[in-house]
Order: sequence, then structure tokens, then C-alpha cells
Amino acid sequence: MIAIVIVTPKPVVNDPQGVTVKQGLASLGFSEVSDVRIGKYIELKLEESSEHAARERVEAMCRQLLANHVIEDFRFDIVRDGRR
Amino acid sequence: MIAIVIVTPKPVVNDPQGVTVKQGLASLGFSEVSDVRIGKYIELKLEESSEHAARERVEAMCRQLLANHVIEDFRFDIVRDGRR
Amino acid sequence: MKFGVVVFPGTWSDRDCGWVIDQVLGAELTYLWHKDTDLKGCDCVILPGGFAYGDYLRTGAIARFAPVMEKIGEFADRGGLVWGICNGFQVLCEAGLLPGALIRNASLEFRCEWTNLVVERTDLPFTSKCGEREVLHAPIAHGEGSYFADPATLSRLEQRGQVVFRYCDATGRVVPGANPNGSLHNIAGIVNARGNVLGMMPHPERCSETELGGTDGLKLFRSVAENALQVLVS
Amino acid sequence: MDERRLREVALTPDEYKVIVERLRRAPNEVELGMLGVLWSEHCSYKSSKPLLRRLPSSGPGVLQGPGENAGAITIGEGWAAVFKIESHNHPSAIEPYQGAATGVGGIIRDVIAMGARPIALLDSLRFGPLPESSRHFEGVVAGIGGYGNCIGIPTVGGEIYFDECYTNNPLVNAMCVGLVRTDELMRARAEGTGNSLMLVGADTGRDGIHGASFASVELDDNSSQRRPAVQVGNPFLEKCLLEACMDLSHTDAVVAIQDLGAAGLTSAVAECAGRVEGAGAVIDVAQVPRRERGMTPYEVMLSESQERMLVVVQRGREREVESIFNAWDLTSAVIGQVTDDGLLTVVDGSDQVGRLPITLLTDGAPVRRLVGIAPDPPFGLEIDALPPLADAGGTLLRLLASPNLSSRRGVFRRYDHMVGDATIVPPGGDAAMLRVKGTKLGLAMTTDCNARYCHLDPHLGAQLAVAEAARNIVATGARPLAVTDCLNFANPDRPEVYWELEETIAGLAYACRTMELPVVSGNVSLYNESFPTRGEGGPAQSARPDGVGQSAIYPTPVVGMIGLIDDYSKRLGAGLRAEGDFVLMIGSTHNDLGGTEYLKVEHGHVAGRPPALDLTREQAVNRVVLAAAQSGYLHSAHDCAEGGMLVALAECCLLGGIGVRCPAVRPEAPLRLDAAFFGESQSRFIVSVTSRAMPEMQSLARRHNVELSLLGLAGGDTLEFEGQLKLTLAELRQAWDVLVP
Ligand SMILES: Nc1ncnc2c1ncn2[C@@H]1O[C@H](COP(=O)(O)OP(=O)(O)O)[C@@H](O)[C@H]1O
Ligand SMILES: [Mg+2]
Repeated sequence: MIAIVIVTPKPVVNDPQGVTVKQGLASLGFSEVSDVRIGKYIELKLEESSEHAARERVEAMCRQLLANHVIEDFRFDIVRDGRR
Repeated sequence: MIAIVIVTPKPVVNDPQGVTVKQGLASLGFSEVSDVRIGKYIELKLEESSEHAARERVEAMCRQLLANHVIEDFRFDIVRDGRR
Repeated sequence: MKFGVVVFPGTWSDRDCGWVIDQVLGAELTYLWHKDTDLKGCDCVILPGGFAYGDYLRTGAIARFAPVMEKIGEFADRGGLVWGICNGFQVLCEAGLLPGALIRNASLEFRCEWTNLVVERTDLPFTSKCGEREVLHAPIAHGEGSYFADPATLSRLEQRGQVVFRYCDATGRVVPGANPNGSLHNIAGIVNARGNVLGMMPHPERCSETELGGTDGLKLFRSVAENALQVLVS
Repeated sequence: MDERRLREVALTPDEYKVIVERLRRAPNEVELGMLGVLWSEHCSYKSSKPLLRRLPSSGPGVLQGPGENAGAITIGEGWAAVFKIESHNHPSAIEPYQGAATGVGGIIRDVIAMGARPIALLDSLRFGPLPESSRHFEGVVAGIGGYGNCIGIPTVGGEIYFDECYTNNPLVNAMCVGLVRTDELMRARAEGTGNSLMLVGADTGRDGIHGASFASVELDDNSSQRRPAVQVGNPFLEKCLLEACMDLSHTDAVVAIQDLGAAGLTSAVAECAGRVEGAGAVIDVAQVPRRERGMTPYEVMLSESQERMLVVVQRGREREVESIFNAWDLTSAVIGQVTDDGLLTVVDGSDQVGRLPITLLTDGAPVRRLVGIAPDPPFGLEIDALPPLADAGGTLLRLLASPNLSSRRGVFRRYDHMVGDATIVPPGGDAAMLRVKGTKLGLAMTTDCNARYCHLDPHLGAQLAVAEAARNIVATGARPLAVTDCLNFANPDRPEVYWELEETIAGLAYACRTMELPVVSGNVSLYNESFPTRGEGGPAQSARPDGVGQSAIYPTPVVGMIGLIDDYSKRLGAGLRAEGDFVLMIGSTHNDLGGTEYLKVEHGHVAGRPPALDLTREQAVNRVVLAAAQSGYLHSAHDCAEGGMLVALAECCLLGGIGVRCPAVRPEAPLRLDAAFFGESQSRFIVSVTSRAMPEMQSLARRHNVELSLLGLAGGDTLEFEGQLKLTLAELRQAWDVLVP
């Protein structure tokens, strides 16, 4: 089973990287981009057969390690096949 | 329109961060995790009305700036509403 | 008076701190291995600079689960002195021993340079040898030292006087131009409410000898050396 | 043999013939691959070996010259300095961040293999002009910092130049300096039949297969197909490896440590065994911990995965070693044994997959006898045709702002240059200096090379590089001790390029011999030449005005040097220290305008002969500075390099935060005013002294027959030459401290 975890900076937190990438895109001529937010994409391969159990475990991983709730939000999906 | 870009290290490329996080998870008792790959999640807000046009532009952004094609792969989705 | 310097895999200021404690200050020193489950009778535990576990995922994120951290948490609860420097500050925030978080420098660049710090608390065991609003000259070396806390936390910190060091200019003025990393309110170091857990991004162990460019950092080590016992007693 | 297959492993049909003759059979696939990498230019030095022998490599104090992973020299108090420089040019051209990062990782492991603790890094960099080359520049600088900062070794020095000829071939040379007790110096020799070979560190993946042979061919449009050759470094793992290896030195269970670099396991085992007469090894690839499934023996033997070390362990004591690695959470595995049959035997479990004589691998590559032909000399310079200097102040500001001369603060503040609590002369001046903790010793270090000089005259240019490095060491008050060099050249199959290589090595050898500087380690990087690529490589540029190769780099022999001061309290910085000090010039000035930055920036020429060099005078000037520093007369010292006297003086002011007032300069004919201000005459220092020390300085200079002149008085916040120029420090700083954009 594969879990796809997305960790994003909370909206109140400055995202200097996002700002820089936006400027970079603009200087390349992609001025239609009005906002950029950059977060983390984490793919976990799990030896777990029940989706329900997997969901609980991944939630715990996110709370404990994968995201820092002071500055980040997280969400995740469980997929069976790999890449979605 | 919102584009969600996922940039991941190419499968053949070493991902020291993923390996270290996997070990970290294991030491927390999440030993069911057999593999971790860590990439970037990039959310772009676009002033573009046609999905087709947006798709072409985002593809170009990925090639030119967002992904380093030497060591990374990318994929993206165009969504209308924001978070998917 | 015994200092314990924690070593995680990837820590590199351990020997620098050890050098200052042992060779410059002449105090008792022991290293605490991340797998240790006992603090060997230390009066002050230092979490030094480095890239524990490569700082992969987030700075300090993995380190804070090391076995030694549980003991350090208990030690802090008992009023023991805990001092996080650079990476150590990041670990303390991740571990919840200090509020807030340290995020990527606003410049997106690693910065290794001298800064000026105004000392806002001199009643702490870490700063008792500093003068009121004294300006210390101390180097930083980090890529993720921008202090962040949500507005409520930040105003609580300010109200309770938990900000210990702020980046300032040479005359002590806290101005935006003196802020090397985008920290909120120019924050360079904070203490917990009880006053026994200090976190700071600048490196006092790099400015404790004249040949390295200054000795302001030694004032902090001296303060701890003199005060540690009293704090434990109180 | 299929020619395509031969090309893939970078062997020529003639070389293949030699292999078959020596083996008396055809090599199998695995053997062919192993020979291919070890016979590549990168590993075998087949084009440069005969020339390299000309370099002086011995001298008092040399504990280890070329032939080991790094050189070593005693510095007193029981300590030895271990150091080496290495290139990572081709990987950095393709993936600047990771290429530079893994270059740093590689040179650190060379120093670790000698049993030394790495204490400092330096980086010598060359790029095409900005902003076109900013992808290379930004990526490389970030990669060097990314690795060095994370592992906790300070990056204390280096150099950066920009020139069209590096547009497609950036140069990334990294130097590492380490310290070891002289009696704990290790050598990577596979001694002791039956001893175990342990592999430790990262798991082995399909990284960089054919990386070594890849570094030995020109880049072309097809390079993109080899791109999986890029490796991602893991400085965190290397930090653990470093500490574990330091712990190993406390046990006598370990016979030797060898890093895995280019050509991976094949090269590490062959080199280690090759250093011991008659030694061989058996390697079982099945025992090698892997990162990926389904790897073939071929891939395991050729993988260039980073952060791995080979350890030769006393038989029966593997557990002890394993437990040291376990403490650092490092994977280790026994993968083979030392034998006495002189063969490298590769098995996969019970199957033998290859067996080659060690000497065939390490020494078998036929030396290539190339011919050198001097190209037409670069066009000359009519000095008299240059217009007289119109606006000294404006010229100074333009020179200070030129990317080759402007402040490097914006770069070195991205590097942790303080970790270790030993940096006592930080980057920004001439050489850096680190203290040897627990002693009064100061170790100075620098890298230098003005490739424009080398292009105009390789023989002289190489000497100038040595002289300048020595001068930078001397400016800190330290005496030059020993050299490591990195020879970056274009394709030596071109007679003009081979000639440059010959001339350069002759020049290096002459200067090092004259100055009594042993060359204890080094590296050669050839084929730094590429056809302008379309797309990401940047716009097509024709680089060298003389037409040598469309896109060949200048000959760039980077000289890394270390020096020693016995009492570091006598060390010197470049910046002025006190108002009222006398600011003096030691050495004499001539019409040396050829190849100068002034000529390029103000007149658009790269022409003429580089500045003249008289090594006897050079040494006399160095002796004056060192004697004055020893006696405590000097408050500061800075050498005059690119940009000449006026740029050097401006730097003295800016670094010290103090101005200087000077009377007008009225050069005597035939000396020109522009040459007096901006000419790059060699063997010159700007020093500051108190008025009290003047008589001593004068007699010292007289005794050594060296010219000494008063430039002006330190003080105020302007740099002024009466009636000729007057600029505030703020104006100077604004021009200089733009950093590279
Ligand atoms: N230009 C040079 N000058 C002196 N010695 C050199 C030079 N180039 C290479 N060497 C020496 O040749 C040996 C092999 O070099 P190299 O293959 O770069 O080392 P490694 O195998 O450690 O990567 C080393 O001992 C090195 O010091
Ligand atoms: Mg080596």
C-alpha cells in the first residue's frame, strides 16, 4: 500500500521559497502565476493490508514526525497501486 | 485555476532524505514503512482560463524551472477549485 | 558544576562547545550520546549546533526522538538548565520544550557571519554576567534560523519577557537591517517561562576567545557556570 | 571486439589488443568494464604520467608524497598536515549542485583515508560570465555549502574567476586539509594475506556507472543520455562515516582505509592491493549491500555510489570494527579478503565472474605519448598605443566592481567558515589560517591560479600561480610549506593543448623546485572542452580568441598551498589596523600591463606577456615580509595581485575600515601612470607599520636589497592620491561589495 502525504506551510507562515519561485517564473515570462506555495510530497510504501489501519498509522506518523503543526498542515491519501 | 505540481527524485537516484526519514519512522515504531521518497509539492495559482492552455504553460514551467530533469521527475494536475 | 554536551549523529558544534567548557572555562565536561538514557549528573545540558540526522525533513525533527531527549525533557521539568545553540534550538522547538519554530532564512541562503545581539534579560542563569541591554558580538551559521510563532504565542512571549536576545545594530537598536534571517521581532534567542531552557541561533562557543574574534560568548558560559547550582537548589 | 562496446567502456582498439596480449585471452564483460574505468584518463593518467614525474615531490618533512590518497607533511609538535585538491568539473557541468557537493564529499574521504581529521575545505571555481552562467555559479556555490556546512568542516578559502572559456566547462576544484598525529598517519595498503575487506557506508546503487571514463571524454550533445551518472550526495552519512573512521584509528584492528571514488570498488581494491608487492584480493559481490534490486556484478564493481569506504581489517577482528560502525548506525559488510596471488578475483557467491592481474589494472594502461606543438603566440600588446589614464578614480571603481575582483563575501558567507573554532584568519583577505588547537601553530592555506596569464604564457603562468600562492601565505605571516595541484586542461590530443600541459608542468616544476616547495599530491582533469550546446548549456560562445579549440578552457593549473607560522599570535591580516600607520609598498613596479584585469576591463584586451617574474626577487621580498612579521613590525600585509597596487590598497582600506592619504604618484619614465596604479607587477606587498618601525623596515629592506617606498598615511575615511583621485570608503564599498550579481 502507498500513502501519499502532502505537507504545506500554514498560510500565516511566510513562504520565502514560494515568493522566490514566483519571481523566477515571472522572469521567465510566466507572469500569469499569481501565487506559489511550496510544500513537501512524501510517498510511503507500507506493509499494511487494511486501508483503515493504514490510515490511522499514517495519521500518527504525520502528527509525530512528518509535519510540525506550528508551521505546517498535512493531508494524505492511501492508494493501492503506487503513483496516482 | 490552480496547478498542483509534484516533483520527485527519479527512482534510480539516491534519496538520502527518504532513507533517513524511513529510519526515523522505524525508530518511532513505524517499522511497516518499507520505503520513503521525498519530493516537492508546488501549488501554483494561475490567471488562465483554458485548461488546455494552462496545461501547456505548466508543463513548460516544470521543464524550465520547477523540476531539475537531471535528477527529478515531475507530474501535475490542473484543478479549478483550489485544494483537491 | 558539570556541563553535558549532547552528540547526535550529524552534530558538529559538540567539540567546539566542549573545547570552550574544558579548555577556556575550565569546567567539568562530559559528552552525552544520543542513545544515552542518563544525564551523568550534569548541571547544564547543551544541545549544540550541527545538522542532526542531516536536518532531513525539518531541522531537529528526527533528533528530538533520540532516547536522550526524554531524559532532557524530564531534567528540564525538574528545573535543570538546558541550553540549545543553533541546531539545538531547533531541536528544542521541535521537542516542544520551547514554543515556535525555526524556518528557512528569508534570503533562502545559509548565512555565516557576525551579528549583534541585544541582551533583554540579565536575570537568567544564562545571562547574569551580561550588562543591562548589553550588545554582544556573536556569529551565526545557519540556513534555517528564522524564528516563527503564531501571533498569540508571540505576544505571550513578549509579555512575559521570554525574548532573551534580539538581532540589533552595533549601537543596540533593533532595526530590520540588523535581522539576518527574517526572524519575527528580530528574535535570536528565547527562554521558557520558567527561565531554565534557553534556545539561541547565534554561536557563543565561536566567540569565547580573542583569536576567534571576540569573547562575548564566554560571558554566557561563565554565567551558567556560576549560577547553575543556585538554580537547581531554588 | 565490437567497436561500439569498446567506446562505451572508453577503450581504444589498440588498448584492447594490449589487454588480450597480457591476459592471453579475451576479457569477459565484467573484466572489460573494470579495465575500461581503470584505464580511463581519469584513473590511469595515461597522458600526463610521464610529465608529472618532473614535479619535485620530496623535501624535508614530507611524510607522504604522490601515490597515496593525499599528501602529508610534518608541521611540528607531533602533527602532520594532510591535504589534496581534486576536480569535479564534468559532473558539475551537468548538475552543478550535486556535482560540486559530491566533489567536496570525495576529497574529504581522501583525507580521512590517511587517518586524518579534515579541518578545512577550499574551493577553486571557474565559470562563464554572469548572468548567462548563473545556473552553474549558483548551483555550485550552493552545493559546496550544502555539503561542507552539513558535514561541519569549514570552507575557508578558494577563488572564483569568470571567463568566456568556461561557459560550457565550469571548473570545480575542491581542496581538503586535515590533521593527524605523525605516528597515526595511515596508508591505504592491503597488507596481510587473509585479512578481511569490509565495505562501509552507503548502500551500493547504480550511480555513476562509467563516471570515470565519462570524465575522460569531451562533453557533447549526447551527454544527456549518460545523465543518470549524476549522483546525489549525503553529507549526513559522510559525517557519520568520518566520525566512525576517527574512532577506528583508536583500534589496531584496522590495517588500512581506502575511499571509494571514481571507478568505485574496482579502483579502491586495485589501488589498495597495488600498493603492496604481490598482493591480490577476492571480492564477493553478493556480499555488497545494495540499494537497488537486480544489480549485476558488473554494476556492483563499477558503481560510484558516494559515501563508501573500504577497510582492511585484521582477520578475526571484524566484530570489533563492525561494532564501531554500528554505534554510528552505519552498515558494514565483509566483502572479501586480501590474497597473495597478485590477482583481483571477483566472485558472485560461488561463481567466479572475473579475474585480472592487479598490475594490469593499475599500471597496465599503455602510456600515451602525445606530441606538443606550440601554437602561434597570442597577439602582442603595443603598450604605447594605449591611451593614457584619464580617470583613475573611475577606473578603480570599475575594477573593484569587475566580477573577477569584487568582494567574495556574498559567497563565503554562504559557507560555514568558522565551525571547528580554529579559523583565526577568516576568508576575505589573502590566505586563510587555522590554529592547531593546543599549540601555537597556525596553518595557512590558499588556492591560486590566474589562467589568463597561463593562456598567454603557460610556462610563466604556472610559475606565477606558485608565486602568488606563496605570496598569499606570506601575507599572513606564514612561510610556504608544500603544494598540491589540480591541472585543468582541454583535450590533450590537440598538440597545442599538450604543449600547454608540458609547458605548465615545466613551469610548476621550476617554480616549486626554486622555492623549495614539494608537490605532495594533485589531480589532473583533461578534456575540459565542449562544443557549444543548444538549450540548457547556455548560448553558443566561441571562447578562446586564439582559436585553440572552439570551446577549450584556458590552461588552468590551480595551485593549492599550505604554510606554517610557529606562533600564530604573530599572524597578519590584510586590512589596515590603525590610524596614523605608515602604508608601505615592498617591491618594485614596472610596465606590467600584459594580461591584466585593467587591460581587459578598460581596453577589452586579453593580450601581451604576463607580468615578469624573478623568483630570486620574489623570495627576497617574501623574506622581508616574513622577517618583519616575526619581529612584530607589521600591522597588516596584503599582496598586490589582479588590479594592481590601487585595487590592493583599496582592499586594505575596505578590510580595515580605515582610509589612506597619499601624495600624488608621479612615475618616472618609462613607467606609465596606469601601470603604476593598475599594472600587475609581481613580488609586491602593501604593508602597514607604526612610524617607530620605519627605521627597522628600511634596514631590513636594504639588507635584502628590496625596494621599499612610502605610499601614504592610514587614516580618515577616504582613499586619496592628492590631485589624482579621492573616493570615500562608502563609494569604494558600494562598487566592491556588490558581490557577483
Ligand atoms: N598534478 C599532480 N601532481 C602531483 N601528484 C598528482 C597529480 N595528479 C595526481 N597526482 C597523484 O596521483 C595519485 C592518483 O591521483 P588520483 O587518482 O586523483 O587520486 P585518488 O585515487 O585518491 O582519487 C595521487 O596520489 C595524486 O596525489
Ligand atoms: Mg582517493
